[in-house]
Amino acid sequence: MSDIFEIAGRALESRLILGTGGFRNLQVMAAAARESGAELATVAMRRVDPSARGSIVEVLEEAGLEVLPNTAGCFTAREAVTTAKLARDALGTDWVKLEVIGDDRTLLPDPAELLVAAEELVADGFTVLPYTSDDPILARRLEDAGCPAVMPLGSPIGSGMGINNPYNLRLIVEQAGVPVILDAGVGTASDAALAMEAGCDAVLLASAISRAADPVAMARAMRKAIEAGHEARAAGRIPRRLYAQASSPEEGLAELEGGAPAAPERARSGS
Amino acid sequence: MSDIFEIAGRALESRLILGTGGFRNLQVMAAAARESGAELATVAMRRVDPSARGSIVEVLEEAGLEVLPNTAGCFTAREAVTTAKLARDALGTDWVKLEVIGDDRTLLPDPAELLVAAEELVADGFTVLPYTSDDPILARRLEDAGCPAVMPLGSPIGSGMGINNPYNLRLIVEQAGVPVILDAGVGTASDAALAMEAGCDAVLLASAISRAADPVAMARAMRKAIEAGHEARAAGRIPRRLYAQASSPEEGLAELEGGAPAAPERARSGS
Amino acid sequence: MSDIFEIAGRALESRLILGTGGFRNLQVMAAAARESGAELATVAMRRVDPSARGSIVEVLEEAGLEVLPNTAGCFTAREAVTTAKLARDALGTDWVKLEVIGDDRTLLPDPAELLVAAEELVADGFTVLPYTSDDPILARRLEDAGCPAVMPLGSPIGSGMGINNPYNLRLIVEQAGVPVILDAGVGTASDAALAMEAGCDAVLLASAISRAADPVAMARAMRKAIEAGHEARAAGRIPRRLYAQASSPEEGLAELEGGAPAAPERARSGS
Amino acid sequence: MSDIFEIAGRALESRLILGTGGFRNLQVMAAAARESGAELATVAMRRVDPSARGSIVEVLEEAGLEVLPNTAGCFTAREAVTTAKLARDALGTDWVKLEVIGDDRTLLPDPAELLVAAEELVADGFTVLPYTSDDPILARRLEDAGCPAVMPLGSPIGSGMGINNPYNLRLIVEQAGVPVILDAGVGTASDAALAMEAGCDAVLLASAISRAADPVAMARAMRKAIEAGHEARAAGRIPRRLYAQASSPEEGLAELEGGAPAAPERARSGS
Amino acid sequence: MTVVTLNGEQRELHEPATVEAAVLATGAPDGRGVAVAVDGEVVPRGKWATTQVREGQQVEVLHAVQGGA
Amino acid sequence: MTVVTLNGEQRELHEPATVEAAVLATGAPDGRGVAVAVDGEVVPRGKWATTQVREGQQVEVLHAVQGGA
Amino acid sequence: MTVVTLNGEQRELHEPATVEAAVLATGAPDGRGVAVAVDGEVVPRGKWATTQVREGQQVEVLHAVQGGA
Amino acid sequence: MTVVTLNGEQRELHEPATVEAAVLATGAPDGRGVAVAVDGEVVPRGKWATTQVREGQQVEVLHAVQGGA
Repeated sequence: MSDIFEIAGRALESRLILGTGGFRNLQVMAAAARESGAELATVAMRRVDPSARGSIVEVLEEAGLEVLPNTAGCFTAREAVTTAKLARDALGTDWVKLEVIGDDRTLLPDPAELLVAAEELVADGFTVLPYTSDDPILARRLEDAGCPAVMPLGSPIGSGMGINNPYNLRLIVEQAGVPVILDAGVGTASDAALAMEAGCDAVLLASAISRAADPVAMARAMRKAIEAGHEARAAGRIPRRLYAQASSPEEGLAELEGGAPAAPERARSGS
Repeated sequence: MSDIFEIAGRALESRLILGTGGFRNLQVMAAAARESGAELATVAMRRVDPSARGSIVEVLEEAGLEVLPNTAGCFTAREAVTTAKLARDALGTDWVKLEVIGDDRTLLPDPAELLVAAEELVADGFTVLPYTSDDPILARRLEDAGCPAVMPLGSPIGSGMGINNPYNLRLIVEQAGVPVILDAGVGTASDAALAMEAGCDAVLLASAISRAADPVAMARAMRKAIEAGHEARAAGRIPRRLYAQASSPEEGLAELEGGAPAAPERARSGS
Repeated sequence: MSDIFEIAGRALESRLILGTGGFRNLQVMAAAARESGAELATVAMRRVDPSARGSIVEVLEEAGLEVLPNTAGCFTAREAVTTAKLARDALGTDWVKLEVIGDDRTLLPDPAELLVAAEELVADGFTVLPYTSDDPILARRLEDAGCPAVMPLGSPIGSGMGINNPYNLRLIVEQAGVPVILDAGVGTASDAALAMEAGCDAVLLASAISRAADPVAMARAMRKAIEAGHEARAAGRIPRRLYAQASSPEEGLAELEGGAPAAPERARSGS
Repeated sequence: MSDIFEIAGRALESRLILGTGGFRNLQVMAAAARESGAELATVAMRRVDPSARGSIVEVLEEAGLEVLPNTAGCFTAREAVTTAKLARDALGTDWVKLEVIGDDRTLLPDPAELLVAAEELVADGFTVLPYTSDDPILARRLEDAGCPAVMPLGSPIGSGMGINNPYNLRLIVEQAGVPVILDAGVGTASDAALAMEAGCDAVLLASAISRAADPVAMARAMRKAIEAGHEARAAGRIPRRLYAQASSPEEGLAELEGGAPAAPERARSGS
Repeated sequence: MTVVTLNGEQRELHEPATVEAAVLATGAPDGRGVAVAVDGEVVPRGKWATTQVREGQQVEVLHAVQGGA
Repeated sequence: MTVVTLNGEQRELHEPATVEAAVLATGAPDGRGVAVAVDGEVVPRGKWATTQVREGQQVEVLHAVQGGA
Repeated sequence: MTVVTLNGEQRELHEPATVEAAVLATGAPDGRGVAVAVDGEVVPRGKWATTQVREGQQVEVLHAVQGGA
Repeated sequence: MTVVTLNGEQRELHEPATVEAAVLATGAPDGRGVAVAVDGEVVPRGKWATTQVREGQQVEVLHAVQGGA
């Protein structure tokens, strides 16, 4: 966890990346985006719908965010690769958040298809940010394949369960030579703080903000939580200890019993 | 959890209360106190030491904090009651953070002695803020005894284990008619956020800040974490769901296989 | 955790104590009691109901269990003390499982009333087995008061949440000079095994067996789980380690690549 | 979880599979094997060592266990496939416990290499039991590839951390059309019970038994724990409920206060 | 006639209104496994026959039932 | 006339049936922010005007929308 | 001379041995922020000058310090 | 003489340098429970006697041992 957060040589001020799924409308999305302080927001590629009002790209750019296309909805390497190329052509960016889903109930990534897609896209010059499971080996294989960051999940997309396996996340952070961005599963502020304390470089948030009762207020809370977790890790937390550590001086204690009864002696004798 | 935080009719801006134990010196304490935004700081009563340099009361007042005496180090109701009276005479306040410790290894409170001391002090006109276990029944008895707030522990003082029994904390918050202030056990930012998300009105922090590698940075992180947790609760978090909820539209998905192979069908079929 | 399990000088073979609440009828209770291997079963004291068929005392004795009266339903020390005396007169035993409840929604014990009742009953010659919270200080006070065993809860009666605060249970076991019997909260077999691994001397089970879909089968499962947990503690479990420990010999590994590709080297290099 | 446990049409009485790594010697291994009730024991393939005394195959067969070769120590699909073929030639069995390790510090499986090896070996007529991560998608791909069982880990081999991600294990069990065998990570009896309660069909145990202070006693404890967890699941555990459920009758409560004081009323009023 | 509250209900006891009479009035087959409290005080089995219950007293006659953890 | 599957629907395109014509047929105001795949292969913007679509081909015209984590 | 236990140490106080004298003896610059207990009973600031301490009494002079949660 | 790498060590095999000779050279009492790979390819038991090993080949002779989960 360094204090400059860079992906593929590009420095980012904010450690919160916004997913745009789930917002009631573009206005709420824009307000939450501003409050969150995010600089990047993911978008999906779908069929042109003439009836749709407003361009998400313009709305995000007005709010000062850059667009990061994803391959949400793809179930094979082939679909994902084609979607990434379409996004590049449509949006003029070779960055892509790569998703290759293995199951439509859990939306968990398909490890083998994901790795194939990552290799193909890297070879084609893309900057590939893969949405991956919390498997430390898969994360390393993706880094080996040339991904400039890895995006392990905490728990399934939209589940709000938080980080189901902090141990795996810790292993990924320990071994990673590239930024680790927690993606999916965050439910509330403490989950985001926890991810940063575990050493993640950033957190991607969609449903946790967009589906909150008050998305704008939650965006602000998440921004603070991510800063808090990041700063707390840097500040050096106290160790966990099995027993208490008095935070009051033992010396200078007054004798106020006027003849100490058995009780306090027994108490002090401890176990 | 209301958005005005009042104890005994006194409104407080900050939901962080600072414990002063464990700071290297008064200068670091003052700097952390300012960064934390706290308005109240606890102090202990000890024998006068002529060699001691600087008055903690003056230093805290310069930093804009008010002093809240505690009864740290007391093992019986009698010791605690006398200490509270001495603090009132020395500091001119009838507020007291009541601690009656039952064991010097865990520094856990003694439930029976605590209740006796609280009743005596309330009868004597004190504003009693009791440091209590996470036992919901004891918390209610203390409220019944006239305490204008209850201060349950997350885990032993200085242990940094966080909140060992979130269920009990939840019961205390549900039933309490007075503010609930998490006291003791917090190790890092996410613990503080979690306490606020659980519905606590405030968090008291001593070792987590004072013994951090960088107390001033940790004070800032904790301030943000407490705000984040409080705002996240108010913002209405998403529910925990067992399975994923797609945050991308299912409609408008392109057909990009050019003849779908078995793989995606199998995948989509789910389990 | 010694291998002889004695309460007040009385040796017990079985480390499972049966609570009789919640069984559909006395026949199911008797069958489950036999399967559980329990030697003691708790009973409650209630108003004589002429319409009631069968005597629980006779049924339990036929099944080879001895009756242990409890004070379930008592909310004050006075009620509990009187109930204990009535049980002694009715059943001819001075053993009592002491319950003094503080709240009818959680059925959590009232610490102060419990301590008062325990002291009174011990003074009156009772063998008092107190149902207590998981507060280590209260557990010690009860031992100090002369209770020959303490019965901390894992979680509220009938909640099936298991052990909410393993840390407190561990403290209680470490410090206790008398047997520790986990009481309340167990939901399934692993909870009971966990309690024994934590060093409890026995487990009291009521709802977990009586309200299971198949109480007799659950009784058998619980019996095995308690033995398993107790034996596992005695057998000396392996330590938790952060990384893997190969259980296969590193020497004698064959070279089967016939020219090792990059992959395994990379893999072996670890992180 | 059916009550007949079959792998590839072969019925097994015992739901405990023994790993042979880590035993002090073959005698201890044989004694623990007998006590465990296991019918299958895994063995590794290593270079012939003339100095070695005793044949593990004969010792296991005398103890009534059948040998299941594994590919422990293999880091690539190629190594694993060759090792499986050597085992078939040496031991005359086409069953293999497939391990393809991705990292020598965590010994976690390599998802892509594992899948490739499984497909090759299935095509070659092997009965492939793959040691896999707790990734539900990978588990399904292995089943789709023709594996007659899947063996997800609880946590790294020999770590004794238990089941790090019960949620993933649950997903695997829900979706699996083949037996699920928990492999690796178990530390003590309750971990094994938990795995069975989660719906696993069996548990493979090596270090948890072989490296325990008393392997034979631990083997017995594990046998009971696995039966307990399996029977508890079948018996239908009580649901987890947020509040207590009285297990004593509310009717027939005596009035013993002789004039009820405030206390019990307050208590009964609940929160 | 003495009117008492017997296990929560108003009941008339014929003279002599002893605890023993009260126990029988509850329909308890015999006294085995039963205990009695009058106004919250236990009356030991040995004193049932000789202890009078007075008008308006609260008599509780209890026995063991399934219940409790 | 060339009949193609345009964004999942049967559509007739007048000659010359170019990708450009297909894009216009979707009602996309102009081509900005839009990309096209024919039978799963991307047709870069620069080739829209000169690329013919043949009878029965599958034409997908996509743009960015809210979605995904 | 009166010998008392002042903050845990044997100390001689010159007559008149008042609480005020004891406070000064501790070296507390002035009385601000200080409180006193004699044999476990608080002696309010207002009574320091007029309260005598007797031979062998336990005098505690306290002030606020860093400490406690 | 044929020099091979037998279970990781340089070894000279007398002619005829068969797999069978290599197995014996490892000191495996008899072939039971043993399998052989030459340059990463399995040589089935049935072909040991008739399969020559060539200069510099890598011969692995394995058997089952305690190990693995």
